[in-house]
Amino acid sequence: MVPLSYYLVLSGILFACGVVGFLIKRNIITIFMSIELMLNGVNLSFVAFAARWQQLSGQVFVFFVMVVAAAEAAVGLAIIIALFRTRETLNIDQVNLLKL
Amino acid sequence: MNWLDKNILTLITFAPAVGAVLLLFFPRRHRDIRVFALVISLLTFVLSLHLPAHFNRGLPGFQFDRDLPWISSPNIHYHMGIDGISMWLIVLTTFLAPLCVLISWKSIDDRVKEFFILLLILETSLIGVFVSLDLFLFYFFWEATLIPMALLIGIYGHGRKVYAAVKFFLYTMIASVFMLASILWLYAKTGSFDFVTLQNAIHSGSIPEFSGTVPLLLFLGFFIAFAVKVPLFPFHTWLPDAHVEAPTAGSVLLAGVLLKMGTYGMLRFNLGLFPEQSRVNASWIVVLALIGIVYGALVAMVQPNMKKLIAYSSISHLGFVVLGIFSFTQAGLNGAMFIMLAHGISTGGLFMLAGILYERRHTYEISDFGGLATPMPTYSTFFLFMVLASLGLPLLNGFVGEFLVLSGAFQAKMWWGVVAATGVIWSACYLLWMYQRVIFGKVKHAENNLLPDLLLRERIALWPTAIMALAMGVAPLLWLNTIDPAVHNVLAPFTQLASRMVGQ
Amino acid sequence: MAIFQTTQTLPQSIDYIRILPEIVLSIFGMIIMLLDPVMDERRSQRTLGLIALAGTIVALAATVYQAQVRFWGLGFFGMVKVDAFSVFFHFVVISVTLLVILSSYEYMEVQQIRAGEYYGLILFGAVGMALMSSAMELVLIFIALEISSISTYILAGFRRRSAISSESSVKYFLLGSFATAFFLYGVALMFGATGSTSIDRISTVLAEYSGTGHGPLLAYLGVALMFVGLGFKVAAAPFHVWTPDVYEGAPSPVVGFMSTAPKAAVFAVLLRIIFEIHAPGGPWLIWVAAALSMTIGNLAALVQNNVKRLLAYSSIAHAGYLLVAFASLPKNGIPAAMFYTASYAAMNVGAFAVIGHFAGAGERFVTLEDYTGLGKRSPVLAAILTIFLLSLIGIPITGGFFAKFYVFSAAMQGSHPLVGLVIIGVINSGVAAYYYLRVIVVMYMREPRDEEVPVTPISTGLGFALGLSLAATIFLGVYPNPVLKYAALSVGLLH
Amino acid sequence: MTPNLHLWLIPILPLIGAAINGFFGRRFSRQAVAAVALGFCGAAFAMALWIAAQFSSLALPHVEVLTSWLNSGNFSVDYSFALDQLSLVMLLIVTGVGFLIHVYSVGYMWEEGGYYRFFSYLNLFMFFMLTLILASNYLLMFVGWEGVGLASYLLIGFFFIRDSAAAAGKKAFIVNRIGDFGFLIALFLMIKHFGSLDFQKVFDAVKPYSPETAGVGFLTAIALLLLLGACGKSAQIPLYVWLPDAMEGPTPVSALIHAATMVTAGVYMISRSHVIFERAPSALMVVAIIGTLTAFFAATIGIAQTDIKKVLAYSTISQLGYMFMACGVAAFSAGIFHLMTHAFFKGLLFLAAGSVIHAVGGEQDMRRMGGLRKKIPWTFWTMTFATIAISGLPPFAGFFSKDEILWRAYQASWIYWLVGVITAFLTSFYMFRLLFMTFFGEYRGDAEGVYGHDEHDGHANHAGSDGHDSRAGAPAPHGHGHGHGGIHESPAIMLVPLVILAVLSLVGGWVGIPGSLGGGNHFDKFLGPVFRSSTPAVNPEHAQPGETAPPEQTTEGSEPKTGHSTEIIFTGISVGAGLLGLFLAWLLYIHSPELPDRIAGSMHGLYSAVAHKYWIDELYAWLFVKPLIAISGVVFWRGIDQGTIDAALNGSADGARDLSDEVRHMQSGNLRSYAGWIAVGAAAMIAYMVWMGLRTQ
Amino acid sequence: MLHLILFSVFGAICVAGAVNLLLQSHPINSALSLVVVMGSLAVEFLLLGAEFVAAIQVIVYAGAVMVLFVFVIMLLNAGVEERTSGSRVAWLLGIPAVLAGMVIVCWALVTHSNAGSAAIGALPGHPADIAQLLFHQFLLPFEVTSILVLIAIMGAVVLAARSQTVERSKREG
Repeated sequence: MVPLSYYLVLSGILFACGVVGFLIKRNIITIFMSIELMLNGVNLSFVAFAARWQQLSGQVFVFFVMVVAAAEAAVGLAIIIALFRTRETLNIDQVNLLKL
Repeated sequence: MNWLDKNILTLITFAPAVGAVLLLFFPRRHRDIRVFALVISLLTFVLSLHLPAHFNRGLPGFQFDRDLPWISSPNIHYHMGIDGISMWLIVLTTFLAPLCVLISWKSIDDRVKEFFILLLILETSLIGVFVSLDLFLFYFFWEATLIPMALLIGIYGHGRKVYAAVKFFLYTMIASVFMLASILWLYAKTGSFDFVTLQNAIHSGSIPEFSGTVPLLLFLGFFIAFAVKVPLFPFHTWLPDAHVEAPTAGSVLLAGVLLKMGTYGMLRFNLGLFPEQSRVNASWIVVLALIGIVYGALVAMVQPNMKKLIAYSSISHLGFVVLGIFSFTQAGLNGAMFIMLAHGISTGGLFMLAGILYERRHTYEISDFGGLATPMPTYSTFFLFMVLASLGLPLLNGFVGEFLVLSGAFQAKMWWGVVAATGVIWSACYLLWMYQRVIFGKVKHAENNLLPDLLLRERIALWPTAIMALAMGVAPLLWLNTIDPAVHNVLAPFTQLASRMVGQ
Repeated sequence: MAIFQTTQTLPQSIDYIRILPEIVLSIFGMIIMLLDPVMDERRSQRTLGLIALAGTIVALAATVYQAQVRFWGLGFFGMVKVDAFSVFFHFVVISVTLLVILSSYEYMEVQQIRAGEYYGLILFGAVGMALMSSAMELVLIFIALEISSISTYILAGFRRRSAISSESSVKYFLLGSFATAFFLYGVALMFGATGSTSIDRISTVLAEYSGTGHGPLLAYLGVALMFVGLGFKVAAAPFHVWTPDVYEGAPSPVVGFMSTAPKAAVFAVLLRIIFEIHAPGGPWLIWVAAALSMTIGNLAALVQNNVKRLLAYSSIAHAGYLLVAFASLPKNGIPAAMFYTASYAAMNVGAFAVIGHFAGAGERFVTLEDYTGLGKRSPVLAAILTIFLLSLIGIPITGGFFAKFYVFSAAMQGSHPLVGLVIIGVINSGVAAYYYLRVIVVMYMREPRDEEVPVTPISTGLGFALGLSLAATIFLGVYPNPVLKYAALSVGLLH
Repeated sequence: MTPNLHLWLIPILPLIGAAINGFFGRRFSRQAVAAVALGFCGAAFAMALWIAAQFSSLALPHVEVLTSWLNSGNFSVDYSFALDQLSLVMLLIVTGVGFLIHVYSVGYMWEEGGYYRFFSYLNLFMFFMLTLILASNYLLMFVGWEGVGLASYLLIGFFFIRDSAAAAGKKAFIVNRIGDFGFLIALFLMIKHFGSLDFQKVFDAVKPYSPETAGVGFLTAIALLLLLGACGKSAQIPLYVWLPDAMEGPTPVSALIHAATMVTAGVYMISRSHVIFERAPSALMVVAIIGTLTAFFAATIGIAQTDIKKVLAYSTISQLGYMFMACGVAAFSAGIFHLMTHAFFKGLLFLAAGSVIHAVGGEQDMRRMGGLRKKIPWTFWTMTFATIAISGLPPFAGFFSKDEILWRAYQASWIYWLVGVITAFLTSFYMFRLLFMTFFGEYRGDAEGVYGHDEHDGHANHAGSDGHDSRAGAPAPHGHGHGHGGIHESPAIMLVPLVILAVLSLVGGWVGIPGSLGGGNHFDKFLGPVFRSSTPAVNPEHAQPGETAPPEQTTEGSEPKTGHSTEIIFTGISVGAGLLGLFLAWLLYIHSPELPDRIAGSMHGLYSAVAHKYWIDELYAWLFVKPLIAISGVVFWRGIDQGTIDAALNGSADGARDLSDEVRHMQSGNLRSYAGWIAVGAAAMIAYMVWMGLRTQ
Repeated sequence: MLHLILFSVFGAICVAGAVNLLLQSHPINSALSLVVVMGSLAVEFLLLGAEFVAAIQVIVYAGAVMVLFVFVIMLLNAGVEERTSGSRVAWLLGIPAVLAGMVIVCWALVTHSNAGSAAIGALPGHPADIAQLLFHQFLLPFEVTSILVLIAIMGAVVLAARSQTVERSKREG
């Protein structure tokens, strides 16, 4: 028996790692990966809570999250490609035409 | 009540707006536009004459009352009605509007259509302010005056017109949001925006939360909005800028009517809704008014610019009005009301005269003139007449109001009256000095030699003001007869208050 | 297990009626997608636009049909709920879509953007937004939110050849996904706190909890995190930072679209969460967010020279005003917020339509300097923009005035009136007048520059769009009663 | 039942004339203008005579209420007119002298531009002056009071092309306004205490009060404030400064307004308010002191003036001082008496001076005159009459009135009397100085130069004024563009009024020959009812003999305290003083004309002070005008308005802009920063909500 | 006990992968770390009984999605991260905020989640049960997902399609 809160803390840590990644990474693709990391953390929470409430809808939710993540990945990478075409960089620090 | 009596206020209020909408679809033929605007404004004036003609001064309360539900939740009514106070302000507005059209006949030759549309919209919103008995409706019109006025200044003005327009707009807008907050509080506690209902609720003490510092804050919320509009020292600095840069018609309506919105508001709402707070706060308000009277006059004296001078003189005159209002005496309030009307006429006339000069010379600097009596004798005569009216010569309109206000103030507190009475000296100083520098002496600038005297159109615009100035001075009873009972009603809570205090 | 105990096995026709507008929009979207490849590129602009327009009109009709009281109720096993509230937001969202399509018409040609995907994305996006307002299940809300978000991510980058457009798209996408993750985490915690993702169920559970005093801390956390996500979508401070950049870079009609329709939908969701779930601690959270949004939005807008950016900051501020209603009592707050949403949608879509028209090919003319003397060069356009700006300031006879008034009025009600928030709000609305006025000032009070900025005549579509949004703005400002009454119906439904 | 006299017509008639001339005069010929002006003014005079004729049959005071003017709460003011002995006297003086001056003006102004304007103003003045006199309440009186100020302003500034004239008009108006300020406050005090401004009601309300001998009560305050008003209008210290400048106006104006009528309004007003003044002994004393001081002070200035009109101006101030002195010692009827005789001889003096000026082509400097006796004999003789009258030599009018004042002054305090006698000496001196310098000796003017210059001016004048609309206003004020040169006598239309006034200067005093000289002092008796009707309720223990006005019996003429012999001695002294002045003037200006310069040289400081009018104008400018303008401009306008309020506003606007710039920089364009902000916001929200959650648990 | 060990081991791998993702400067390494995280998460899912989810995690997530990532990285030829001047806000405000937020959330989860303990396979998520839910109660979201996917396809096509002219000008308007 493992306290479910362990799972929850693990998910929290993963989520936080994702956020940190978003903050410190410069490559846009890596930043995007950090977001995936955050989503994975959330998924773990869903599954853990599903176990806590004995509700399968939590697992279904994970299913939907994954679909969305996949769709996002497709769109996101396309957007990144489009950006790369005009700017020829993947460094987010250089993507700053729009400011102030 | 017949149909006309029921709907007359609506008609008067929206006639100019309808005219403005029709103007939208007019072809851009300037002459037609001008004539049409004139016709509309005259029509409005004629309509507004229905009010004094059928006003029953024996009845207390509001007349020509029209109360229709407009919006169910929040409980907003289309509630209009007038008493002896607002009636004359409406007539003043409709009276000045055709003159504004006339005076702008030739001086506005660019974007003419827009000008007259703005002017007519402005007229509607000004009238709306005075007829509204629903606080929302009042605020609605109150805010609605801002834009046409700001645009008139900003588009058709001169010099630093943008600065002036923005300053005017922001200054008055920011001040009036405090009023909005107060109105909303009142609505929240009573569920009504209706002036009469609110008044009854407050006076009967049926609002439990109306205690502690709340009444004071509400009072101040209203007061700041009005004080800026008046403008009371030290909130006055927008006025000179706005006036100097405004086109003539804008100045006329600004000084003639817009400023009165502030004093009217004080009279109607500060006194009407918060009698106790008014009384408690009267002392410092009066001090500000007194400072305004003297300060405005002294600053007016040293202005090198004619319009600025008149603007500062307005500050001084409006100081009298505030003084009269917060003296809580019958004479003071009557006088305040009378000055509002008289100032509208005489200052309107002065601004028109200044505008006529500007049309010819494109300057308001006093030093650019001098000796105008020689090329422009009729002009000089009108100018003198308006100057005299403005400085309060007996038998002209300025005197009656000033006299009553001073006498009221004197009854309230002697030194108020004494300080304010120095105003009669100052006004003579700045006005006559300006008159001397502009009109008398030899013609200093050669180009002034050839200035044409008044044109027929300009005379038509000026004569009514002159006649009114005289009529108001000689036969003030025509006005005071209806003002007096209304003021009596306004003061009723104060006498009750006083008697209650005595009774305790 | 409980989940298998369902009385119905298949959705009935009434269920489909309850998502009828969405179905209509999807079908039209698909028609466009199917037609796009087979049509000549020149002709497709016009035809596809017309189809999209027809789609929105039919969807509006569907909404009206759906609005009958007999169709009210839950559908699709408690997934969606049709009531006055959802109908109201359906109407707003689809109307905005219609206006945007009308105003995009000309824009597409000028900017040489391929129409097929554009109209398709707008219609599909509208499906998501419409669903959000009727969704009763966080899962569906999440999916719908993603539909609307992803479609707007793409739309923001639609001027592919423009560096700033793709940058705007990337920023929007990354930050949007970032915020979605927060929202999702919030949903997870809410699920953890209540064991359900159904709004009805959550509110029941939380109502039970309110006595025990133990447990809802997770709900608090969930609300906070969900608010991060939703606050981001509505551009509420401190989650507003993306707004100016994205709005500046995105195509103008798209900005008009994404600053109104998704916002309206997300506000609908927020309303459900705040008022239907009785989100614990919600009002106080919103108090801070509202005050911050108003102040930051207005302050930052004061010195902007790019009109799109300026309106972006203004939309932050408006989100703040709107949030004021959320902090109020439901009785007044809900209709106030709904009304504000509607009038904001009308004026903002209109304003961006004008801006988009004026910007010209490649959106070159978007700074204040470009607007100098517009009042002379194109009086009609300037006058229309002026009215929208006045409405944004909150000047009478426009919807903006009434909306603001109503929101502040709502905040003043109740035993603990939000006097402080209202004061912040009214002062802000005074200060805000300055920057809108700057636009009016340059249009009317400055002489045109030497280098003439071309003003093209208004096309029919744009004319319709402007006329409609103008009419809506004025109507809401003069006779708001029917709209308010309808909005007030929702009070009992949510509360 | 008294008949309805339609008193309101008296002021209205000239107003109609003013209106006709003002609106249509531009298109009239000069004759028509003159006819209108004279017609309406004459009609008023005729009406005054008609009223005088049936005066004895009237129940006095005769009040006619026309209609209501003002109404505010319980307070109301009517357009109402009253007639009693006092106003009848004033009425006759004003309409009579006014009419004569109108006639004179027809000739005097013939060559000037703006002819219609002049007569319109003149008639307007008559309207206001008659309103002032006939008013039966203080407010209506104030209307006239301000109105005559307006007319004065207009007429002084008639030659508006000259800056000095325009400035003088403005100065007159403003200084008068200072007085009006006092008047107004007095009115407010009356309203406060009596609730009315009606003479009858106010006086009835005042009557029960006993004199405020101890301290300053409100009656004293009212009296002093009224005095301030009177000082302004009647050019008393400290507000006399406007009158000398007012000589910028055309000479008939000086005669009418600044000698005969308007300036005496102050005296009239004080006499009218005697009920109040009698109950405010300290105020009365102030009146007397001011009068005495002014009389002496102005006379000393008059000695050294060289401008013929300025001399007369200071002499007017001085004579008004006498009248104030009379009022101050409660000898109101004596004051009015002097007012009347002064109207005759001073009006005459001005008209004659105008004739002289007319003759020498606009020259006003007496040093450039001389020897005119032969050339303009009518003028010379009439002027001599007037000079004798003003010098107080019997049997001319001035003698009787001045003598009565001095005698009554002596009864109050010998100091008043002494100063009065010295003043009489000075008056006699400078008046004869004027006469001698102007008419005797050799002509010192540079006739050719003057005329050459004059012709030139005249042409310019014609060029401007020949256009009938007289747009030129008033070109070349004193340049009379006669076709013929040389010093010449004035036309008959100007001389007739001179002669009439000269006769009046001689016989005008005979209506008030005091008992001591065998007369009946009918004038005093005639006015008696007005001034007696309000005897204060004397409280013997409070009344102090030296200061309180003697009770009304004294005005009867029979003196209980001192006998006729004493009075005759004093009469002799004052006549002697007048003769002494005459002698001294003869000595200095006829016998040895080089002497004055030597004396002036030896007393340089004093002479300079006197010649420069004690630098009072400069003092006022330095004390009040300049600081006021400087403070208004530098401190108020630049300092407070622009420097503080506007600067604060603009500053806060700039501050907002700076702040805005700061906020803007949150938007660095860097996505990671944005995420940072979001993270911060999220963390803050989380922390806040957890805190809220824990708190509620 | 086995449960705890398995949880700890794979949890540790998971966190290590996440941290490695952050530390690696080459995106391809980060992507591989993410695959590790996802794989070990799949195990954690299994431990909780969510077999269907775990399977999808491996197939869809670690498989398809990550392949897409790697593919794009290769396509764009992304190299080692440049050490550009970063964002001070992110470092000075963001990181502390994240850490603080994480601590608060974890503390709240531990103390207030009231979650209890679970044995291995606490809630078996059989595909049949999940399908039952998905095609019944969650029918609408499931169908709507198709629109989402449709949009994603459209977006990818629109954005990634090579345009004729690539504007190199930095900033317009």
